[in-house]
Amino acid sequence: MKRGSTTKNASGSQGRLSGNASSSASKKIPPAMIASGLNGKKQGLRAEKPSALTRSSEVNRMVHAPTKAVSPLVKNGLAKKFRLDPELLVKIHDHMVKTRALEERMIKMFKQSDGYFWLGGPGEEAFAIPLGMNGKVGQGVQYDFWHLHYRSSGILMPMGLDPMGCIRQMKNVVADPHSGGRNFANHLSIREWNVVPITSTIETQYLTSIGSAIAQKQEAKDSLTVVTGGDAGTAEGDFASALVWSSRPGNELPLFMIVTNNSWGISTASCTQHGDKIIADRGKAFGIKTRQINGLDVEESWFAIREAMDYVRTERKPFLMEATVSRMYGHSSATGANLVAGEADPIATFEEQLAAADIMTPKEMSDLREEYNAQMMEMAKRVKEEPMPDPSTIYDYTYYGQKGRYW
Amino acid sequence: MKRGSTTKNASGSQGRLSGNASSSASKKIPPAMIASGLNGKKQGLRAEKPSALTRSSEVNRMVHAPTKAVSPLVKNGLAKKFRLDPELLVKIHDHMVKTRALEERMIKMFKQSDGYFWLGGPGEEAFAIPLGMNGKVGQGVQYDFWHLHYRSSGILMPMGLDPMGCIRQMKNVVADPHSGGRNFANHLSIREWNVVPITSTIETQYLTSIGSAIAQKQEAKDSLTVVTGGDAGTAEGDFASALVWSSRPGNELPLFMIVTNNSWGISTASCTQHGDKIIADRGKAFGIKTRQINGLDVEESWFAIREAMDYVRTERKPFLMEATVSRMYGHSSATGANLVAGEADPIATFEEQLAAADIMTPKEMSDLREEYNAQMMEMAKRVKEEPMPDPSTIYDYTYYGQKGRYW
Amino acid sequence: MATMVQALRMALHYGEENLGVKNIFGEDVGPPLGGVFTATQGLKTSWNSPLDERGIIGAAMGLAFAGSRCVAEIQFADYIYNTIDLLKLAGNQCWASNGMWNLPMTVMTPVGSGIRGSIYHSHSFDATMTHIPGWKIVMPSTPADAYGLLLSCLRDENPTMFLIPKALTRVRGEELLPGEPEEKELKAMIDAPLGDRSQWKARWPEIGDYSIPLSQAKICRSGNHVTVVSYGRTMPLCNQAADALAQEGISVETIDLRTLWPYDWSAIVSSIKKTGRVLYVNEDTEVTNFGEHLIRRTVDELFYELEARPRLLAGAFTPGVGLADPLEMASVPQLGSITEAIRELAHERA
Amino acid sequence: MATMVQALRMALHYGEENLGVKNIFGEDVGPPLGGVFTATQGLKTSWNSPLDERGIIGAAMGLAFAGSRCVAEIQFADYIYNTIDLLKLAGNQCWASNGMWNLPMTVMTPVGSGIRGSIYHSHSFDATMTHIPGWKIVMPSTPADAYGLLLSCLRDENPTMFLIPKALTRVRGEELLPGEPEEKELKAMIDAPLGDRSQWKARWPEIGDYSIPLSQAKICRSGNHVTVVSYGRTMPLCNQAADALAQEGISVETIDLRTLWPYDWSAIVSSIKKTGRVLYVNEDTEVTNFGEHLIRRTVDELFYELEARPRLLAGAFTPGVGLADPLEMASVPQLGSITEAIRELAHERA
Ligand SMILES: Cc1ncc(C[n+]2csc(CCOP(=O)(O)OP(=O)(O)O)c2C)c(N)n1
Ligand SMILES: Cc1ncc(C[n+]2csc(CCOP(=O)(O)OP(=O)(O)O)c2C)c(N)n1
Ligand SMILES: [Mg+2]
Ligand SMILES: [Mg+2]
Repeated sequence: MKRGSTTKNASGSQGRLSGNASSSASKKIPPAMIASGLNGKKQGLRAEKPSALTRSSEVNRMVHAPTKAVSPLVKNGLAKKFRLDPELLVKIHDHMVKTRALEERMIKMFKQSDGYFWLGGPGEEAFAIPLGMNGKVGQGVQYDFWHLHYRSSGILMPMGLDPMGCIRQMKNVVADPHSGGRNFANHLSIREWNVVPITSTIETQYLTSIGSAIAQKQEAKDSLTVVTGGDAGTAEGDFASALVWSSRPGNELPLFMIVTNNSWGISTASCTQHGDKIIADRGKAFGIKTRQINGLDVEESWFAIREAMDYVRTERKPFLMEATVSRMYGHSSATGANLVAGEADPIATFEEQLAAADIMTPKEMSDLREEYNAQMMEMAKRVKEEPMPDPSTIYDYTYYGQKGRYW
Repeated sequence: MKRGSTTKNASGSQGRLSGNASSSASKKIPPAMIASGLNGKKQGLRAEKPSALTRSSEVNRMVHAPTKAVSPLVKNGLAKKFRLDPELLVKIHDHMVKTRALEERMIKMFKQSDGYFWLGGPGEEAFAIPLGMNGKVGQGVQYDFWHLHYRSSGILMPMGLDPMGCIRQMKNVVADPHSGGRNFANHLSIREWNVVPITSTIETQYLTSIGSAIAQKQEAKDSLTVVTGGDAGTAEGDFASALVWSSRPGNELPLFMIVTNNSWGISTASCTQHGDKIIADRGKAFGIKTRQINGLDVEESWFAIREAMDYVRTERKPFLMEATVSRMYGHSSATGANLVAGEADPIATFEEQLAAADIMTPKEMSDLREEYNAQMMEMAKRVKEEPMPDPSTIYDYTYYGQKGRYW
Repeated sequence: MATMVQALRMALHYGEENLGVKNIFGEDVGPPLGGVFTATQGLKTSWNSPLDERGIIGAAMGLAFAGSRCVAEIQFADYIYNTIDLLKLAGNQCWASNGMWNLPMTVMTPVGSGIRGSIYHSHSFDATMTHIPGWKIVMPSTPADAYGLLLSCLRDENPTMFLIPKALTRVRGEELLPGEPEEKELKAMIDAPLGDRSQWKARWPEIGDYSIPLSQAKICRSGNHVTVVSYGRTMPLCNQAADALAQEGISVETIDLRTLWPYDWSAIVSSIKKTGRVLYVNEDTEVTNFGEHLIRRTVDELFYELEARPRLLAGAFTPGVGLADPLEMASVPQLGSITEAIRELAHERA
Repeated sequence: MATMVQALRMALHYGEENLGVKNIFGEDVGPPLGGVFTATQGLKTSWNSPLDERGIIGAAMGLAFAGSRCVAEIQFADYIYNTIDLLKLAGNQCWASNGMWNLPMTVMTPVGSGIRGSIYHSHSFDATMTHIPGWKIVMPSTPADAYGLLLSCLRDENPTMFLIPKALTRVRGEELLPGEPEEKELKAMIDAPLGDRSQWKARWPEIGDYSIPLSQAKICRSGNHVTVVSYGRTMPLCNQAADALAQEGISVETIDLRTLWPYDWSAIVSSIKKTGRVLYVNEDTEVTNFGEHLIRRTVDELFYELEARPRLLAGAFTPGVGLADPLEMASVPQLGSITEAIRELAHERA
């Protein structure tokens, strides 16, 4: 990879970010903290847990670095003119590839009968990774809370998600750190980072997100609550509840509501069910700031997310964002989990751009992919030897700290 | 009362009605049918059941009559220039007064311990009566369906609601035609007119309304479903569900959604809970036609309702209307059921206008009021002698047609 | 021999053609998928709804109010729990209007374990549902019963809840329905092809009006020593257990309740009067469980005829069924635990 | 002697001051009304929520996730039935995360008949709730118990469901709470005045940390012939019946379960071992009723110690409680029917 050899343009139509960021700085609100390290080293099998309080200045430096001269290597004006620092782009790419490698390994595991069910987020990486990287990560009300959809491995990857933990959940072994072999793949739960248990029940997370946002409104200065869900799910009344509760006059909540729109709910096309052609518009009647973005584009996502998060952090008011994403392997293993023709691949697009901008070479990128694929395969192999949960444990943790049958 | 002595102005800013109506006529869709007779006679104790298929031409004649010269009796320009025919205005007034007399009698019954609980619609008459008068009343999918809020006696009065039935329900006697003494006052149910049982469960009517509108979309040319509810209730997700389901692309429903906004949910002021300052705006993201009106004004209500209903009947698409109303006796008997200072009285306003326009004299109006009051008192007296339901009947009608204990 | 989903499909088709069914809807119920268990493939009135269970039940009620008979599906019973208030309303509208209204509507939803569905795709619904008055509730354990019971639901004037034991959806029946073509032929006629289905149309065999009255249990195995009452997924297991125990000289009478409410009490009474011993088996969690109602009634009416205490074998009272195989096995009744429970009951001294 | 709502108010105040309660919310819970039963008048952290029960329960869960202890009220239990999925989630989050998360939150809601609430203000919730794992469920029958149990709920690390028997909200207790001022004084201190309340502030008496451990039943009357187990509205009726029957020479032991889940089984066992006869009384509808669970367990563990069949007296299985007096009286247990049931049980030949 070639560092520092690319272009940077902070003055485009999306240039509101720096304005917002500096205004937030002037209000002495700490900027969003980056969730993952940036040292560019390939991470080992065991992801390090990042410290929530580090690296914010590092990110700021990269995002707000003075504009550099356009690289001579950008070809024919066709190549994207990146605004983000190459180092950051490379890091984002790294997380994207790692996330994809994890998901594709889990799909393979399903096909090899090492797990009963898969669903996840391939096609959402260009949006998910920037989202996760801009989180304020830690435990308790001073940090961001995450009420997430079941396609969110990409959001947590930059925070330091351990792929082995996901693979353990996929294989429902006892060492699964998210549910002890009780729950489906990608039903993640990480209390240290305020990631509340992901449930299958569509849209209920929009309800629970209200509560952590209330606590943050009352007790924290700059943490926020993120809630994500799919497009079809917005038909549930629970989505409307989040709009109502987050916009109560005088009691607006620091709630960042996100809809990842992949145009489908299982087999049902959105356009057959949704008169709300722009889902984000539903926030308008409530005076909620809204925006629809292309979540398949890394930089558009990055800047939109930064801007929205800055707004929510500083204004303590809600924001509703709709991001177009794709569903590359269809809904889940229940519908085959095969690559779906016509679904956009945000990593492929990003890699073309990175190559065209001479930030990474195709070879570097394929090496990286292969390395992650190998790591994931290795993990999947290891997990086969791990024990299942013991039947005697079925009652454990019905209550906090309780073990064994209690009645 | 003086007939024909008033003004009529069909060319004001709300003059879209005649355009719409004639366009509907040109599409050979029968116009809305009026629900109640217009012969101007005081009705006896037992309201006549009107025929659903009569009088439409009569109404049309009155509404679309050519503009007359302004009456010299209209004072100082302060008086309202009515656009509706005096005969119709008198009829509306009659229903309003009768409805009010019924509700006030039921309040008195509560205070005299002739009934455990009261809630109802004083303050909504200027909107409710025009709504009921424009219904297409009858049984089955070719007629309008009514999924109503618990303040709806005024909507049903022009259809021929029997006040004695309401008073019986208030006293929970066995002859209560709506629930056999099982349900609260104003929890009306009239299958002959497609009035589905009114339930206390806030907002669930917005869900059930979806179904009858689907049936009408599939099987009827010009009938529609009316659903009404309060402002606070729109915070329930069920309200959003009606928006979603009624606007499915290609499957839009003939659903007339109404929110009667009295600014309160029991003790809670709307402005403290609702970021959606105009509730009707919530329809916009769905491409639903919306309108906010002053439901305290008879003519504004009349024309807005006609226009909306014509649209729904002919276009077979939804309409969302928000009508400002008042809550003259507070929420219910649970909060005292006393006249609340500052709550607008739409009948008082209307009567001032009618007097100013020389359509009725104050004496005529107070005579009418007294006559209805006397009728209602007489009914309340009669009902005291009526028997309560028998305890042996508690299982009856758990299933259709079933009587007695069945298991 | 049709599978249960095939039988359901044929019954729904019969309903469309003969019983006035005008709408069959729910999440992914219409083309192209025809239901996540394929129960609604190829039907002419099936359509996809918004992802909104409350809307689905509400719409069904509204259709029923309008006299338009419908079948609404909730994709998994796990997702019906946000509609309990509506189910209570659907069950009370006739009563609340003192007999004025009736709601002819059918809700169907897959229930229970058996597909490694883990926490959110394994819930039972019989306990919660039997506590809601005003419905008729059925749960078949064979394709033929599924067909016949569904027809009766589609004829009923009241709301009917059709619980589909998801573990049995692909199990073939032993009985042929009248007019049912052989397996391959049936598949070719009514199973949607893989791949592009846009041109596909089902060809429906002529299955007659084979209906099974509601509130009629079925004796699956006759016996004298022990009565076992079950329904749904655990029913075939009870039958297998009975067959195995016959080898040990234990004569087990198994009863498929089929209609959970109002249920066939007289069938249970006759059997218990004969055996003096009864085991109720279901897989819902065991606290405030419908089997406990049946035990209570048994105690109420047959206490002095019992030779041993009446028993319940049901799901463990845990917040869910865990995904890992050992967890699911330990959480809900299996062949082993059923056999053991019957054996123990048979051997208990009177 | 405080009424139950006054006791609740004082317990909530204690919770705000000493147990970290930061939000008490629900429909009409904040000023000016302070709850439709006035249970939340004058509290410093109480506020009015949107009219949205799903939002209320969701918000409570989110607050609990954030470690912020709260009390959420559902105005009537009749309106909690659109949140059952959420209650199931609240009850499973610790288990689903294999012990990682806990949700310290309390939901309170008035239940049952007794105020002529008719179809939509008379529902019980104990049957449905006891079928949901992961919660602790309480239901007091006296002001002092209400105070003490609520404190324990507010200390618990798990979701707790506090059922308020609405018929008893204005009934005065027989015991004084430690530090409780006399009736008039208390009223002047903590009951909001009629009319304008905008300037009013409660003055709180110093009630101590009088808490009642969860899962501990209370023997209300000691006796040898019959055990009666109840809770909530029917509990005082059972005690009255016991007192009346004492005149007839029938010695009744009455047990107030107080915590419905996990309940005090050993208290029940000891009593039944003494009496050999038990009647369970509650007012929820009788099919798939929590009392049927208690009967099942009684049969499971004490079958051979029973001298008569164990009984349940519960609400009639109707879709609602009718408004008219004769209907309500016939639908749920009353003093007469309770007395009769105990008498019959006492007289049944062993
Ligand atoms: C409450 C609920 N209803 C139904 C389902 C079954 N279900 C699982 S995923 C899904 C579609 C979700 O579509 P969308 O919200 O667009 O999210 P996506 O899967 O496309 O990311 C459905 C219907 C569920 N899990 N929860
Ligand atoms: C689902 C539900 N929740 C709560 C209640 C209790 N309740 C009855 S009326 C009411 C306020 C309704 O306010 P609004 O919708 O504005 O109607 P209004 O009474 O003002 O006409 C409440 C909270 C209820 N009946 N149903
Ligand atoms: Mg989607
Ligand atoms: Mg209101």
